[in-house]
Amino acid sequence: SRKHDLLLHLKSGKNFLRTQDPESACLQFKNALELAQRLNDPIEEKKAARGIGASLQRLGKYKEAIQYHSMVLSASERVGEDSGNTEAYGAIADCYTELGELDQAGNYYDKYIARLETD
Amino acid sequence: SRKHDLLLHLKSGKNFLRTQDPESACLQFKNALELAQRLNDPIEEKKAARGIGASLQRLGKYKEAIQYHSMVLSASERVGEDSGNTEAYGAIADCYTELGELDQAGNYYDKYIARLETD
Amino acid sequence: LETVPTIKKLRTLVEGIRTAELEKCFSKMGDDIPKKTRRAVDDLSRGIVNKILHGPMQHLRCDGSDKRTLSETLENMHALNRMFSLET
Amino acid sequence: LETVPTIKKLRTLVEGIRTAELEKCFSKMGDDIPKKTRRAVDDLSRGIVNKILHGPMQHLRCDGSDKRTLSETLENMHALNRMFSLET
Repeated sequence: SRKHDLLLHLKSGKNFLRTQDPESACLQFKNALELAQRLNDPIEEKKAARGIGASLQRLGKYKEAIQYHSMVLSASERVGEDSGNTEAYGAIADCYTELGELDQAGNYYDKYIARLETD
Repeated sequence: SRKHDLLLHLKSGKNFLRTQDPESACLQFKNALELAQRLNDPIEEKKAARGIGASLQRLGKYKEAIQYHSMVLSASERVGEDSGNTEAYGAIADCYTELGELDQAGNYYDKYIARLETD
Repeated sequence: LETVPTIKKLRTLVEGIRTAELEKCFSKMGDDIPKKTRRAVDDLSRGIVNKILHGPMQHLRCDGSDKRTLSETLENMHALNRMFSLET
Repeated sequence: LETVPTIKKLRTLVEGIRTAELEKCFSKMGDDIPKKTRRAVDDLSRGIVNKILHGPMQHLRCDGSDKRTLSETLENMHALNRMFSLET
């Protein structure tokens, strides 16, 4: 099934990240994202978007990474379920730090920090 | 079986600790300790001794607590298996801190800290 | 703003510890880990790490409006840099 | 030696976080948790906490033989007291 394929792409994306192959990881996560969007599955969509963001960060593509991490936030808003947001705020802030945009980084770290005590 | 009874005493000791009843906890752990020693089971003996130590600490009996936490260390030495030692060093140091014997506390914290990076 | 890179470095360091321990845990638990278990364990690791980081992270941010807070924030940063060997 | 009580307070605080998160995790995992799983999860929580604490704890201890180290150790202590609200 498509859902099964989706989960396989996510899993193999994670494995590629673990074995330091962010380019292959990114491809797998992009496949997963496409399937998740077609299946209208926001939970898996967030995981795919986060995976793409993480892969792009490893590749030094911080601006693109921010866009994908932001997809997690917008998916959360859309469905009213905020899992993954803490991680997304932190990752976006990390990217802005790398880009030298420390003001923006600070803003996102503040959102990240505000969520650290919640579950 | 005795082993079964032993595990029940340990479990109920933990529950009493969790519900802030260290006196009942201490009794249960003491029963467990006796059985563990009779069964010659050093792993469970350590758990029982640690439980008694923790209960006594809650009761403010720090000198006695040190004796039981030290039983963990001697059981480890006896069987050549050092699980629980990090926790025991830390707990003994905590007790010495409460007793105002900061030199001794420092010595045990040093042993505790030296083990924090191992598994 | 000087403290922003420290936040990033501390996050990276602690995330490395978290994922390393998580992998060790999953490998001990064998192959057939129920999804619910995997999720609960992942949440556990995040919960511990986030709750420990909350205080230090908060004390690396300040609005910079009064002087005492700024100098304290910088002291916190220097202490964290030392304690976690964050300067590379 | 002035830093010894800080070590105890920090240990206590972090142990409280660890056990609270651990109980949440076990309650999510249901009743029949295999012993191996329980053990692995407990090890995970200790592993994370101990590895995070290692640096700060080490920097709260010094032999006191040279002055710079002592003053740095005290600064570390003050920063930890602030960041984890350890003064009661």
